[in-house]
Amino acid sequence: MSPLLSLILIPLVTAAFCMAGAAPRRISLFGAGANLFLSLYLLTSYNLEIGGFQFVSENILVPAYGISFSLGADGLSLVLLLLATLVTFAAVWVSPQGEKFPGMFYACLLFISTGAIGAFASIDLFFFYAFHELALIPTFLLIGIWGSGDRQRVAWKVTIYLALGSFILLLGLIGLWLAVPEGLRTLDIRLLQQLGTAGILTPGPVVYLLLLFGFGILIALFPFHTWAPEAYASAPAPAAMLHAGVLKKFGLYGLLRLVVPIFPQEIQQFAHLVLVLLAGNILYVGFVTIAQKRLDLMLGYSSVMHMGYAFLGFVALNQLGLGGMSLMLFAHGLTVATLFALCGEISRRTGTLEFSELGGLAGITPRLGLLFGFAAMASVGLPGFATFAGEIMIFFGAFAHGAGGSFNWFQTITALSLWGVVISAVYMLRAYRNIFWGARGSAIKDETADLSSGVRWAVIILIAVLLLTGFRPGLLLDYLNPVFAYLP
Amino acid sequence: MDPLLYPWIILFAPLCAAAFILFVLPRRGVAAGAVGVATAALVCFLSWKVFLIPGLAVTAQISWIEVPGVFSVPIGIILDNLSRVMLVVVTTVATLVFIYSAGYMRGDEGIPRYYASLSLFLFSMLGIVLADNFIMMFMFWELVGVSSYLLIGHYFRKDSAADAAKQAFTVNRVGDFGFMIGILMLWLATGSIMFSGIEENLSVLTLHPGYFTAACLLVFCGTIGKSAQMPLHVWLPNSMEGPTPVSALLHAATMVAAGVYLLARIFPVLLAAPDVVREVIMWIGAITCFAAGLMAIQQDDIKRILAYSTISQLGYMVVGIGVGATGDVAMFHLFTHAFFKCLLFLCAGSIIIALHHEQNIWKMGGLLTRMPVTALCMLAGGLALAGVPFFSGSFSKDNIIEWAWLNNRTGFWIIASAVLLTALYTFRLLLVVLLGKPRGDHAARAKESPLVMTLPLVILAVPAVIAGYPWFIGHFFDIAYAEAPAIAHKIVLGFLAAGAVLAAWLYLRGPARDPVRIPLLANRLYIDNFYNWLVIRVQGGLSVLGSWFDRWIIDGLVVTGSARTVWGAGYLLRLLQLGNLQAYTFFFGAGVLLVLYFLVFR
Amino acid sequence: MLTILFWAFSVLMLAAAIAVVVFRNPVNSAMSLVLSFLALAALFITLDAFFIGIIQVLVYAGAVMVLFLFIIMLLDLKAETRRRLNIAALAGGLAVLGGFAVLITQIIKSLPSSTDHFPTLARTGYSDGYEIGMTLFTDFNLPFQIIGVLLLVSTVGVVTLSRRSLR
Amino acid sequence: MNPLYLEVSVVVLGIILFMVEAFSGAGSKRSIVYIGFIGLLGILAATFFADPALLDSSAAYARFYSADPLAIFLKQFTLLTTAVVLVMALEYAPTVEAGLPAERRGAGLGEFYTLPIFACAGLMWMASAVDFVMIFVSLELVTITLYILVSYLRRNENSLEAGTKYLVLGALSTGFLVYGITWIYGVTGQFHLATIAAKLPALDQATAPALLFGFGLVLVALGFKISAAPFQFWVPDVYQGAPTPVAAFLAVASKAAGFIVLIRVIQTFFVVPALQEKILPLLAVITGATMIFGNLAAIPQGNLKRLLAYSSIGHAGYLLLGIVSISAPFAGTAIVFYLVAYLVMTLLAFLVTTIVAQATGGDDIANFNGLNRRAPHLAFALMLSMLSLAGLPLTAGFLGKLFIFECAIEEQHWILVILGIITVAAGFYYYLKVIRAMYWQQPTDPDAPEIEVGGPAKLTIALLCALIIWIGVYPAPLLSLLP
Amino acid sequence: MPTLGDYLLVSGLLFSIGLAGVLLRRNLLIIFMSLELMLNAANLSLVAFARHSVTAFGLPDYNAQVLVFFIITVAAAEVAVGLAIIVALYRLRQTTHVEDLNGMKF
Repeated sequence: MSPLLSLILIPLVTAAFCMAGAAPRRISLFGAGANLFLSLYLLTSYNLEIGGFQFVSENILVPAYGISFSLGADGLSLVLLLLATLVTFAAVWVSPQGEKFPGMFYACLLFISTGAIGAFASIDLFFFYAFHELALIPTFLLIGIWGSGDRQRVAWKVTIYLALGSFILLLGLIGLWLAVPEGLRTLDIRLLQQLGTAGILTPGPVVYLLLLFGFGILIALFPFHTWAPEAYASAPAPAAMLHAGVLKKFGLYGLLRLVVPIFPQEIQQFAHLVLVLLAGNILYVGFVTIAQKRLDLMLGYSSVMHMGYAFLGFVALNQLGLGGMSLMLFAHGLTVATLFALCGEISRRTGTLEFSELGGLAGITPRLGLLFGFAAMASVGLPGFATFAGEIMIFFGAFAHGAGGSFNWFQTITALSLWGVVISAVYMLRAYRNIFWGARGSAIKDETADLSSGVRWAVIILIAVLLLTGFRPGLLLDYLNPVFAYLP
Repeated sequence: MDPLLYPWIILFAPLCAAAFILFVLPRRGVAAGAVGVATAALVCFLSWKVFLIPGLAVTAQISWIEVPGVFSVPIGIILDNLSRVMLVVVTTVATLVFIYSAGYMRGDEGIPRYYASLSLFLFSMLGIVLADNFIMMFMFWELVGVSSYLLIGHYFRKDSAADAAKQAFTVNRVGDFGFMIGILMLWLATGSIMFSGIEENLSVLTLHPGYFTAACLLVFCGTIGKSAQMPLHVWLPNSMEGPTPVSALLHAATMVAAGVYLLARIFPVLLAAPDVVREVIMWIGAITCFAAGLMAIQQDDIKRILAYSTISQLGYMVVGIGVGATGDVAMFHLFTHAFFKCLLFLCAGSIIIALHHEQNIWKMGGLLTRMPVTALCMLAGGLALAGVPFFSGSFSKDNIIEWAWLNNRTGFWIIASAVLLTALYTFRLLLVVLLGKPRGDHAARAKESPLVMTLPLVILAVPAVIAGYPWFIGHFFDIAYAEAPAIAHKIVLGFLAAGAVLAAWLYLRGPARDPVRIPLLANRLYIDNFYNWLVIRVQGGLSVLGSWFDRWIIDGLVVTGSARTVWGAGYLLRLLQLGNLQAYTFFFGAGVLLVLYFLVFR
Repeated sequence: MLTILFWAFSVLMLAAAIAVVVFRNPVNSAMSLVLSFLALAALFITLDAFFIGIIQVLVYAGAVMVLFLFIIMLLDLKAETRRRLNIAALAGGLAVLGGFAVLITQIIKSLPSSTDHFPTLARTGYSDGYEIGMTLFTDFNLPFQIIGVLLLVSTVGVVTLSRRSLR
Repeated sequence: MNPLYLEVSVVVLGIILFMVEAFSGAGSKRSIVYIGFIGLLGILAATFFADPALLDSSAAYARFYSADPLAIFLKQFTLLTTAVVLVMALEYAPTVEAGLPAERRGAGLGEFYTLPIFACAGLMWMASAVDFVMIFVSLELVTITLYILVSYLRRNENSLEAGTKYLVLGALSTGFLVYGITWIYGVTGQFHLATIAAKLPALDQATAPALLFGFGLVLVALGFKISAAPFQFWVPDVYQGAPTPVAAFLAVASKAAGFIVLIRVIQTFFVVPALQEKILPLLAVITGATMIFGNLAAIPQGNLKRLLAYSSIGHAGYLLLGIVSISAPFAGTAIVFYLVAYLVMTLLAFLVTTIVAQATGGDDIANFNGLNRRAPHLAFALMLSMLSLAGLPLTAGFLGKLFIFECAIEEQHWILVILGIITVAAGFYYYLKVIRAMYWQQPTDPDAPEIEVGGPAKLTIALLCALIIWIGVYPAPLLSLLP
Repeated sequence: MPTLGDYLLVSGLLFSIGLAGVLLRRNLLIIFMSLELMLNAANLSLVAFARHSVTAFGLPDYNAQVLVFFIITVAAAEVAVGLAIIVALYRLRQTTHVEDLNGMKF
């Protein structure tokens, strides 16, 4: 059995066991751990010298359409697979014990994971899309059954919104497929990429816009972002970790995988549009983030805001920007996962996430405070964390557009985006100060417990990976750079 | 050991110490202190060795970000005179402060955290000093900001400390915002992020002067933020919420000087840039220098007085960049200032500890007799600060002022008159704190601090006095002395004397409270209030507005609205389903009619 | 002669049909329906469709109408009491109706062959029933079988639907 | 084997069952279902050996009857549906018994089990009908059987009301059908579709209005069968009121046959480009209206059967989208594939609904609250069918929609595609409503016992679930079976 | 001599009258009678068309007449079933009026 197939099947089978009701937490922890090791093994056994897609397996299912269950991974997918398995593992680990219907809870988590892993490992357009959609329903159930706040309304909204986005995306994908000259028709992403870079496949602006907005909705591109903060605020922490940390990356991955190789002209043609929208993500959503009075909402908005940087790398359309974008994908995934995990812990301990009721928590739960501090710093893009490396590459990549000596759109927006760095410091530090520092808040009790060792280690692993890749981005860039080597 | 490794050890040892303390000794105060001090001492020792090995140049680089053929960011080490001197200054002062902290922080529950942050700071500062390219410098620049944030927020339970830390970080980020854009612009223009590469390429490139000016000034924004120049100076006085050794090390001697160091590092670039760049730098420095001096004379908190004096002195240094012939002019003042200002802060810390955390100078007095060592050291530092002849400060400061005479006469008058202000607040401080009768119980019962604290004072007092003499400084810098006419020097002396006399007239009698009341200055020219207004009203207002828009217009009107529209359409459509057979037949008939009309007659 | 017959029966048929729709008492309607069917049978005969005409009389006027009357009697339906007229429904119905009538006349006008007179038949003295029988039992055998199944099903259905419970 | 025997076997099976019903004791009603079920499956197996070459092209029946792959496919489709409907009917038996005034226990059940088999025969003939006479006759066989079945529960007001509505509107549409056939005959002088198609290009231009008039009327009648807007008004009321197995039969088999006939008729007329130009826009409008009405009006529904009725209108819209794009090379397969997917998921939904409604005493969505707790397997099955109906990938429904949309995009029907997307998203809303009820909501009666499911039903549910995923993931075998 | 058009017109009018009955009357029985009128209108057209298109033997097209025969048969069956349903309805509800049938709507 091909290793990538096992990567998909392990969580699926584990989920089935969970549904059957056999010690779900232990089993899913085991499954997620095994998957993590498997993805690490894949990463190490990937041959960097040869590059390209490896571990390829193909099973043709529908010859008429060329639908085939094909798996394969290049550097980019491997990095994302690592992200997916890592966050899944952490999410399962931090899942609170004693949830209602534990079997289904863990099964849903693992289903989301399966969806993400499948999407990242597929080199067939159909399964690439299908796997992602698969994760929609577990999200719906997780928010609806185990969520907090206005969970029902939010679950509806998110699901419908994302479904709409997926369908727009689907239209774009169909358009893409139809644009392939007759006789070359294929759903193989590798071939599509080749056709795209060779200039044979030029689907035109309509398809580009469909894909852009389809993926854009999934990524929460301004102004299609309003589903995200609420969803993450209402979802139980592990679900938010998986969705914000992994599943949302599907959209970005799609942009990198499909749109970049096939639509270089269109990206340039519509660069101004995307630049304006991403400025909306960074500046407008940034300001909105500042106004939030609850940690979960604030984190949700901040995660939306950071997507603006990813889009900046995307429109830059050069090795540097796209490399930065993919690095940021990874880093942002880990960061938000960490933040949401800790956010869940805070809410479970104090029963509230309102800034006005919190304060001085670091004095009582120093470990929580320390780890949250690390995560917050990673989120504001502090050097030493992989987020910083990604952002730097994105900024340089985007700024490199146009001749030196004059300011153009790219450079203006890059400069404005840099202001986002200030904004993120403003809200993140305010949150940290309001929750962990200052006078004791009304919701804080003396007996409020610090992190249990389980959660602590899960979070420490995430932060350690962030630091490791931040100090040594080359670890990932070795995998990522060749993917975009055909670009300037 | 291979001397080529020394710089790497210097750079990374503090980081290792920080990590070690954080993860291994999170509960052991004494051990943490010992590790911290030992590391600092090691680093200091190695720094001196590096300083003393002439011609040691490290060529090895660690590749950090590498996109083959497109972009690469190395972690590399630059070892020129500038960085060697800076290395020595930083590590020496730091070691003394590390030792001093062991005494100052005794009994604090957060000692491991303190030493970890302090070590982290040392790591970051050394990174700035050793950086051979802009991005590496920027990284450590940010890290310095973080460690400063952690240290200011050491007493995090205090709301004021928490707010101050947040403010310091945020304001620094504002500066970094410009800094980064400047880096990007210089990179785009020259194709390099290495200091050496930029300088080389500048000679062959012809840049649009406006672009070049903008780039340099944006880089200077970094200095404005880090070195607390107007208008981003507000964080520095507030940062006094941190422990006093922190103020001494970060907010007087080293970190805030990083901005000046940056300017000195890119001095060749500034020279190549249009003149307006250095003019602007000069003006910012001069205004900061004068305004901070004004604010300092009406402060009551001992550390705040020193903080404003720091801003003022940094202003001198920035002016030095603006008018000096070489970067060393400013670095000279940085060098002397590092010692005397650190000394002053440590003395203040000693007093504060002795007075049980009393910081108001109007609760002090008569400490000369009660804490003689501290007081004498403070006197030495104060005289150096005021620029009294034969003390280190006078040499470096006079040089800057004389360069200003040569290059910009208006600037000269501003910073020369700032000498008056310096003298005034320095002597005010010394007179009120050291002389007269104790104004409070704590002051009356104050005792000298322990050796672990006084020893660094004494050690620092020596360079505070002698660091300015050419026979001393000659070992460090080859300073370009200004060839200004003697009149300039006399004017400065005149201002100094005037300031001293004014201070003596006002404060020698030992008044119980400040005889001068200037609310405008006491309230720091209302700049803080302006920023408060900006943050709360403008930023807060905008963000609330944005949030409202997001919630009700984008989400409410557009998203939910369209969902509601669909729902409503469904609701209305289902109303067609009247349940009445006759209605159905009618609809059926109408449908037939429509279909036929459509088919046949259209 | 044929023309007169045609118009006479046509008018009779249409009048009776209108009566079906207009009468409020179902019995009256049913009787008018019989009349209308008989007139229609006559029209069939004017078209040389003797067999169909006879079937029309036998099946419709005979069997179906008896069924109708039987049911009306069984249910003991009274004349429709004059209910409040639903103006909207009436107007809508009439509008649809008018539209449909106009449509049909337009279509008939547009049909080129509508002005044609019927061609004279080549033979006389042929047997209408024979021809239909042959067609039915040879060419149309399959549909005819299906009709048989249909009748079986409807028989069973009617029995099932109107079976009474024995309590 | 001669395909003609297929229908004959079904009719014979029906008659045998009548005999069994009439001459066996009261307790053996279940055996009718078993015999019927096995018989249908046997005939289903026989369809795979049906050889169209054995048809005598010179025989009289040849002008009515075609056994092309499409016809064979629909026969299989119908047989399968009927078999599942029989299983459903078995589960539904208690409701039927309660709804009938019976002289003894189980009276009337036998007919309830047997009549669908005759409808099945009618549908199979319809599948092969290539002549308007044949279309009319077989369609009427189906319709009349369904009149009886819909109003079968004579003690149930809803059933009778549904029967009456279906009766009147059905008869009305029959009227239009006949009149339409008349006009087509009037212009062409033919009933046979292929002959008409051959004659059409040579016809006088002036006859076009009359021809279109006739076609329009036929279209109306078929639109009624497939529940296309604006002829869909009967659907919600009838589905809701009819016995659930009958509703399923209506939704699946009768609609599919309508589509096949529609395809045949349309293909006949599309021979002439001028006619095609006239007809296509109309079809597009109908398609859009159907998709919108079905999906949007379903949103506020609270009754599951009614919701499924609206959803079936919506699905008719997507099928029509395929018909509008019929010129795309793959459109035929796409439609047929969609029909299969639709069969599987709709039957599953109705089957589970039948069982649960029996146990909870109603088919409102509220009756499904907390089903996950009472019967997790049923809840899962219903969820699966809802997701497939909604069009989630890796289920059969998704591929169906994908193929259809692909054809529509290829034919550049952008407005319809956009409408389709909006309605599919709206569809998510109401399908998820059912899932929410089952998984989020508290059961009304927390102590209610586990729901019991009969053996055949259990087997069928499992089979349908497996089919949904199987078709969704690996459709190649099915696609190779399709015409 | 009456033309084909005359017959068609009469048949069209009959169809319209039938449709009017369906649309306007509330009594199920009369609606049903009107439906029969519509079917008969179709029959009339069909026979007229059949008479118009004589076959090669010079006889009316008996195919169409057979269809008429079928229509009559089907109509009879339909009436039987329909009346059975109406009877059942009347037994349960004591009404044959369509307005009373509104248990299910929206």
